[in-house]
Amino acid sequence: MLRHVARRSVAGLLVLLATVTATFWLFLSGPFDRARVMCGVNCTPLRYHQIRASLSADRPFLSQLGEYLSGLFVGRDVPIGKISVHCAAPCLGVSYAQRRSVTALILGGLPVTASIAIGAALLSVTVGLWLGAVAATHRNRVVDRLILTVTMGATAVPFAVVVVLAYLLFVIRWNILSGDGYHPLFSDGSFWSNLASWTSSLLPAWLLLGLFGAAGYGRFSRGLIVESLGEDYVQTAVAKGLSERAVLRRHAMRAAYPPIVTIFTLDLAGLLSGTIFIEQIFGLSGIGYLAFNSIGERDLPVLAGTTLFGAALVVLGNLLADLLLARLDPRVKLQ
Amino acid sequence: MTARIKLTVAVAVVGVLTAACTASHHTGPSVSSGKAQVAHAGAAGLQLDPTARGPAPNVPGAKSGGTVTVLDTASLATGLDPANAYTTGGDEILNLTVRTLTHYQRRGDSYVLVPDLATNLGTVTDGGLTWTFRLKDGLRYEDGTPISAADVAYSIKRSFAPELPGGTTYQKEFFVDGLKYRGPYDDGDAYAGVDAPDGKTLVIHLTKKFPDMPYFASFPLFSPVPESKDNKKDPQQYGLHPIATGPYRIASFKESHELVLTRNPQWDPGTDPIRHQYPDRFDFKLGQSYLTASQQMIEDRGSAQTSILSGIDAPTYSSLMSAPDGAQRLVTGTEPCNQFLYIDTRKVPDVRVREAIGLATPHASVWKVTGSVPGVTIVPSTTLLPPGTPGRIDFDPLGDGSKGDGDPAAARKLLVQAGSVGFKIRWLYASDFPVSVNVMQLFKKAFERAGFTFTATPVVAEQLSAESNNPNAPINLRLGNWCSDWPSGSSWFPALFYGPLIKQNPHDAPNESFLDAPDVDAAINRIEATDDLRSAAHQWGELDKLVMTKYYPAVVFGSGREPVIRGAEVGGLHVDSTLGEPFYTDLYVS
Amino acid sequence: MSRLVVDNLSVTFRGTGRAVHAVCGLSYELQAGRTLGIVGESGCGKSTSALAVLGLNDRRAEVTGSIRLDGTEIVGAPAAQVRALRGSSVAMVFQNPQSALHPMKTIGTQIAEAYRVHHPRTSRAVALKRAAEMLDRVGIAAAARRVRDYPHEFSGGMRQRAMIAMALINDPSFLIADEPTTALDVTVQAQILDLLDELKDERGLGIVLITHDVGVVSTVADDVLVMYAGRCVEFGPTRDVLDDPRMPYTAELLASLPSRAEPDALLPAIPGSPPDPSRLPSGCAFHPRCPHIDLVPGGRCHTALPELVGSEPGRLSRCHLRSLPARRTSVIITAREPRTGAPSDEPVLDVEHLTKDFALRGAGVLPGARKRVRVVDDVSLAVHRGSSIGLVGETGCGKTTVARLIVRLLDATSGTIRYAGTDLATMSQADLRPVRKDLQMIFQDPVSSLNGRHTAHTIIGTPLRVHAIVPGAGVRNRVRELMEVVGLNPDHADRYPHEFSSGQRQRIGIARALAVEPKIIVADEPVSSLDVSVQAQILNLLSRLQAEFGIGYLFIAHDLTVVRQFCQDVSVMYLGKVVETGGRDAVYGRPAHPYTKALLAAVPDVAAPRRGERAVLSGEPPDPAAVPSGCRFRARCPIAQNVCAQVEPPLVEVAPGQRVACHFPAVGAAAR
Amino acid sequence: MTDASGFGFARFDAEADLELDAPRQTVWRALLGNKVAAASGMVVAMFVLTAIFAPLICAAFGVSPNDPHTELVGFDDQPLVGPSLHHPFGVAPATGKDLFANWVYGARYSLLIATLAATAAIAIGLVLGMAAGYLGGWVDRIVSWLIDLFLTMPFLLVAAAVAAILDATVGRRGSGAFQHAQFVALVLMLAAFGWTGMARLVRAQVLSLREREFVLAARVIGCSTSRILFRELLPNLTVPIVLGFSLGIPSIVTAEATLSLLGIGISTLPTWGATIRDAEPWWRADPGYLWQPVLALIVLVLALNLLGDALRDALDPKIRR
Repeated sequence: MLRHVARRSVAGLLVLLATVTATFWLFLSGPFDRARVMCGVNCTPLRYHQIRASLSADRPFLSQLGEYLSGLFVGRDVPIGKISVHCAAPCLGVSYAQRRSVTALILGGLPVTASIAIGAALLSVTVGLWLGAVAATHRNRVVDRLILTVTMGATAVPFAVVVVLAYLLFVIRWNILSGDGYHPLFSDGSFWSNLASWTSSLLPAWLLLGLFGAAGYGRFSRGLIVESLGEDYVQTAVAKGLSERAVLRRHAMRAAYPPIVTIFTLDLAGLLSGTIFIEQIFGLSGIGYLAFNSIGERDLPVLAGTTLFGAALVVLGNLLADLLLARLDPRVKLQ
Repeated sequence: MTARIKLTVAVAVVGVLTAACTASHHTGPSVSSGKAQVAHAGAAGLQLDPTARGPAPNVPGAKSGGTVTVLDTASLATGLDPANAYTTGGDEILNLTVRTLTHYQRRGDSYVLVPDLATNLGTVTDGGLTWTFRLKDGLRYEDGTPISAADVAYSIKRSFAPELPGGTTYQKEFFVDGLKYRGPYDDGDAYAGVDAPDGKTLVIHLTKKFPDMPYFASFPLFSPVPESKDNKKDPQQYGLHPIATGPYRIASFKESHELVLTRNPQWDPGTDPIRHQYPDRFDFKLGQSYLTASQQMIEDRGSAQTSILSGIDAPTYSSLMSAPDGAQRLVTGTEPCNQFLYIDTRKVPDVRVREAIGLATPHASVWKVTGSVPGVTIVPSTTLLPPGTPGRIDFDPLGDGSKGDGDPAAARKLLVQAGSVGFKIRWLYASDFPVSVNVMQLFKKAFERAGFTFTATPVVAEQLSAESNNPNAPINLRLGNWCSDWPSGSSWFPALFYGPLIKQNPHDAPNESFLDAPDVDAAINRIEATDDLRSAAHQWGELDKLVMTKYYPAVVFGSGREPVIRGAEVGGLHVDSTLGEPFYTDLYVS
Repeated sequence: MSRLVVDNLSVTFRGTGRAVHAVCGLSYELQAGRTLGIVGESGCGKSTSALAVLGLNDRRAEVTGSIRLDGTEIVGAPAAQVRALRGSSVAMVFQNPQSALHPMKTIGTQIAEAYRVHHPRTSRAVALKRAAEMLDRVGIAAAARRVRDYPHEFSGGMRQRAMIAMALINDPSFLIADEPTTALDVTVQAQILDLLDELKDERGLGIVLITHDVGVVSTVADDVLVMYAGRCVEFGPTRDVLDDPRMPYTAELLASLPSRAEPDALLPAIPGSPPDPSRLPSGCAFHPRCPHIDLVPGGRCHTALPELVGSEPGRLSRCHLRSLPARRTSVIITAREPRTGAPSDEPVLDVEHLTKDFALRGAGVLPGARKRVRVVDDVSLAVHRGSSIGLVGETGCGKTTVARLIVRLLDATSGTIRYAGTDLATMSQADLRPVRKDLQMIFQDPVSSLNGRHTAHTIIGTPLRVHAIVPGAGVRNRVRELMEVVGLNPDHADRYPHEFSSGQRQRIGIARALAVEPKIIVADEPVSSLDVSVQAQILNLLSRLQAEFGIGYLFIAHDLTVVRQFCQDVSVMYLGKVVETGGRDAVYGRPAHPYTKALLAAVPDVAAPRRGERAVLSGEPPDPAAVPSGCRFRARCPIAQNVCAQVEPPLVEVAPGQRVACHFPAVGAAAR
Repeated sequence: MTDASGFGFARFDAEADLELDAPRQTVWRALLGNKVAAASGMVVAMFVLTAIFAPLICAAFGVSPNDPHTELVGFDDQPLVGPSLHHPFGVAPATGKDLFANWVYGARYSLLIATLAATAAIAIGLVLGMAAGYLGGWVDRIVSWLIDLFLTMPFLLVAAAVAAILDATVGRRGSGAFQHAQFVALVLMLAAFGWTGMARLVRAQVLSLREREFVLAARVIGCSTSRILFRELLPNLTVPIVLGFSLGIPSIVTAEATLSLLGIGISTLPTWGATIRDAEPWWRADPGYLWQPVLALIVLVLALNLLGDALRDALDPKIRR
């Protein structure tokens, strides 16, 4: 088991290293005028020259990459114009637009994004499994067809459009959901009132991201449950005298968990992308919000940092999923 | 010389207008729509009152308390450091928290420069090369410590530091050793340009005459910065929490996200002729999506009722006007900005051809495709100085008001007279930017109809501004926007139409018309040296008329207006015509 | 005394297509303490009828008739009532213990769950304790500990024991065992059958044993019910039915068993294949394959379904003929056609000291840390022209690996494969290509061995093209010829594999191997996935081809009776090693190795004695990754001594042509 | 799985167990027997025809997609004319461009980009998946590692970076090359993030096929590796390929729309995503402007998905049974 974890960790780190290199090359090095890119559309010569001065673009790629990598582990001083900003480990660079450590910016947004992502993921998986189970047990009947159509329809619209429309309709037109931005869970005031505000500030994100995710998981778990309902061990369970409910819950659905965990990790990157739109439109100042604004501001250090952070989360998620898989499916340990 | 950066809503317009020095914004021109309340331009007289004293006159109907929320599409990512400040949005916010030597007091629709921290607008000696300001008594920081003139001097010194690069450059041009001194972090405290002989007196030494000094003294860098609060290792830190001297102090500041201001108990209204302290709190929501913010404002529910939002686009305008009280909730005011279609006088030497270009320009169509709403975000204009500038003379050189889709027949007639039918107009546009493509198509149609030949060179949006700024670009028309730093012709002509600029900037085109007229240059030199600002204002007005009638170096596309949407419960909303931003200090919650 | 009465049971599937009558009017009665064997080939409805007893059929199945358990009607009873019976009064054991247990739950949990369903007030701990007791009863050592194991930690036989434990934990009156031993090795099968038999006696169980293997029925069933095309065609006491079948199908089926045939004789195969349940023949469903159809006047076999009638007490059969004629002369065993040439002494293919190691995957982070497993250890064998050598052994003994090493699908770790003066083992794949013509292979699975995207023509023609055996234009004709040779209609050349029956598919595979006119064919379990009646046809075809073309076969099988019938020489493998090799008569007649003896004893033969009268080998084949020291068979060996743990016995000749790897070979002893 | 992001390429993985031998006639019968599938097929066919004949259709109506008519809008930018025979969908606010022409060309670009990107993704996935599955060893390890790498990179942010880089590099060299570069980059980006699912699926299929006896038989016969890969294995991969297209195209259509919506696609083509972006502010003042492309997207993607689903059902023996 330990060896399994160790091997997967090593593999994850290798992927991450490649991601760092690719990201660094794509965002922070490469054959183009970075200062021009960072300067963006509203570039003024002054701004351009400041940025140019702050970049050490003339050095060889490997030495720049080495510096970036060492910054990740021990921190470094990042020159901005004449001064240099100290950026503590793990240093992901310094935002040009905000002149602050990208790590700090990301950590600042983490509570928001984590709240959104965890809530949405839980909602997706539970609602998805439930939908899948209902559809699978009513296969080819009206309920099943209805669930299939709705879930497919849900995935037919670009999520970015859905978020905007949801905001316009639910927040603006009908005033059902809150669009006032994130309310921290731990702040002044009573815990319960904070909890209520926190929940109501995140509810739109959870519902949108969660229910749209649930559509995918629903269709996926329907297939899995239909499949496992045809397995011999389900017949065994029925032959034991178990009720249909118990067979479904304890046997058929149980078998669907490992593939769902696998798909969940594959989908983690998608979930994080989804938060970008939600956070932007609903004014939730998480990492997605940071990333979105960095696109507009061409703040490449922040874009690179959020990319790496997302990649690290995906790798970490994969590792956790491996552990979870080993728990869920005892056969995994053997491999 | 540059002008203050004004960040705006209508992103679509970026890339259409190429501003040589400023990034600017709103577009679109004229013809009053009649639906919105269109405020009138401020009176064109000189607006200085050295004798004004606090407290500021009450805003009628104003109440105390509540929170005003400002939905802001900008992010304030560079912080609020007074030495760095050079954006209209940031400066207007700073006006709530920091006081400067001088500042503008609202009197109806006009804004009058009055002493703020100083007892007067400065006294000039030494043949115009020494300015002395005396601080009022009883001034305190938010923590109760008294304000000293040395702190103002320190603040000015900081503005020279390359570590804080965002701010103005006038101090470098006019102050003694301005080009040599590199700020207190590198060169220490010893700087000959400023002097604080005692706690109350600030002396500024110039290398050349600067009659506009009282205006300049309203910039944030003329606010006090206590040296003890400055982090010399990381000077940028100060911008996260500049110490308050105004009616509000920073309660929390998350760049790109939120800025919360609460009352500053140490602020003494008796010394302040400009500011009020009505709301308990200002909540600036930064980096907002314009779409969601504008929809909240249209709907006017919950916190939107106590919010304001600057800027308006055409769909928002339509929706707002169909809301029951929408028209009442839209306040517009003058912006110190003009949009120009600069004609390269080197390549279009015949003034009749230039005038034909003016006559053929399809103003109205371009306003439409760029999403401007005439009368709300732009007003037709025919002068180089925008409405509200002291000394401005309203005249119309071509007699068409610059508001329709041009007069192809009249233009053709002029071309025929000049013997230049088929004159080739060369234009630059961003082929990857739909609005720019649309504008190009409209221009092509309009100019060809008037008898011109029209060729357009595509570039990518990313390159448009740099290409257009290249003096040797193969084009003869450039679209641009200019906003003044203070309401005076000195913020316009020396920066835009001064002949020597061409030689000084071989790689840059600050004088985008490349107007090199000795009589204009002489007039600029003469007026800049005029100590009497009242007389100078008058002369700038005359110069405007001369340049436009004699040289016609630019088509005036329109003057900017700043529309602000307010929630139903927000009162006291006016647009600060010196910055084109909402004048926050008069706001209250009703 | 409990009774299970099935009366006129029919199960029909109505989907979008035509209705499928899987079971028609099946009736039987079973008393506790007796075993009823239900025998039939694939698609005959035997499993469907078993599922119906517990109401386990698919939702689309329409069940009519009556199933009464001690007078309680099950068909049409409320779901809750049926559920209460499941597992408590009637329990079930399924065919594949691999898939019938939930892979992610411990054995104990699954058994305990079965108990708690019917004893809801029992605590988990108590139920687990009971599960352990039950596991202990079915012969799982250290049961208390092993309840915490997952199914994948159990061997196949142990899993089936666990399934039996689960079935019996509520002490049911009846047990329905649906092919309980089909997925198991022959030695383990014998153990499980014995266990079932024991439990029946001990608990007074009534067992319905469903199987396709007549041998299995013969060893444990008191009565036997033969099904064909959804109906009972014959019923009676086991011995009587097997010795004196009354229905032609039963008779032909028994006759086609290799165990009853003389070695080297052609088998009296039943023509055709079992009918597709969705398109059953009219009249008697067996009539298209029946040899006696001419004896019934008026073509009644085509039109009228015969009644199931009793010819004597306790015997029922379904045939228009009152009695069967004596076996036709044509089916009487005939000697194989004379060989074109006698097996020469010089082998065509001589394999010596073949050894193969596999690296265990993922054993360590570093490649060097991989553990290696020797799956084939020093195997030598020879294939002679026109002769067959059989390679037998239990699952995982390495016989398939040997086959793949010889045709170079795998590369040997060491050893030689001498063919036509060269060593194939060390030849490069490029050099090997021309040699491949002479060395072909036939595979086990008629579905997977043909590419479903190619027509029969393409499949058979590919080797012709690859080796440019006939000019491009001639391929079509040659394929037609080959199809005729293997008994396929050449007009079907443009059909896709799924349009053929499994027997026909296997013929396509044979034609493909034949296309290059090979000298040697390696046949890896070529008949083990076929129905008994079809199996005989394929074996006959292989014999005929051998006689006609003088091909030498390496014939790999787990079924010892097939090997005896088909091969002149036999090698028995155990855990990668050959433990006994020799002529058929020697190995079958005088097995010298205790393992060979045990294997032979374990074969459930129609003629074999019943339980208790034969020695059953204990234990299961050990893991190749953990080979015991000394003699690798010693752990299961009934005659093992100390020396066996220390010294590995070499393969030595104990009789002319018979070589054995045992310290104590039973020289000269007769079988059984 | 969530198409929340619009980039649900992972969906392939769910379908690893497909019947490779599904006879074509059976598939067709199952498809034609399915009314939903037949209707979706017709809808898709209509969009495809629209896409192919966009110039003809526009010419027939006398409209063109990129032609501003400011005289058709008022000073508040609202269109002065509604839908009419001359402008079937009306005109856009602000520019007065014909919306029908925009819509028709939107279909053209959406389908063109999606088809190209899906083809590229499937080609890459097929080659790498086959190589990984059949050759195994280090090839397999490298491909699996590449897949992991692409799964960790957030598509949206990488797309944004690529767009910025294109602006700053190709953009400097002139706009003609730039537009081509944008197009190629978009297709490649979509393909680069779309191939992983295909590769995983193909790899899994080839891994199981490799052990199938017919492949062993081909080796025993002496077929060369390339013959085995292309003659034996490839015909058995038609199911994943067909599914790759039927599931890949809709997700790419969605992804492309999302990118245009964010302004990081092809900047000047009138794609649906770009129209949605332009129309969002007008959702209240001129709702038709927004709903035309949104509905088109929903209908097209839904029809493609339903068709793909029906196809999978037809190919999946477990469901067909």
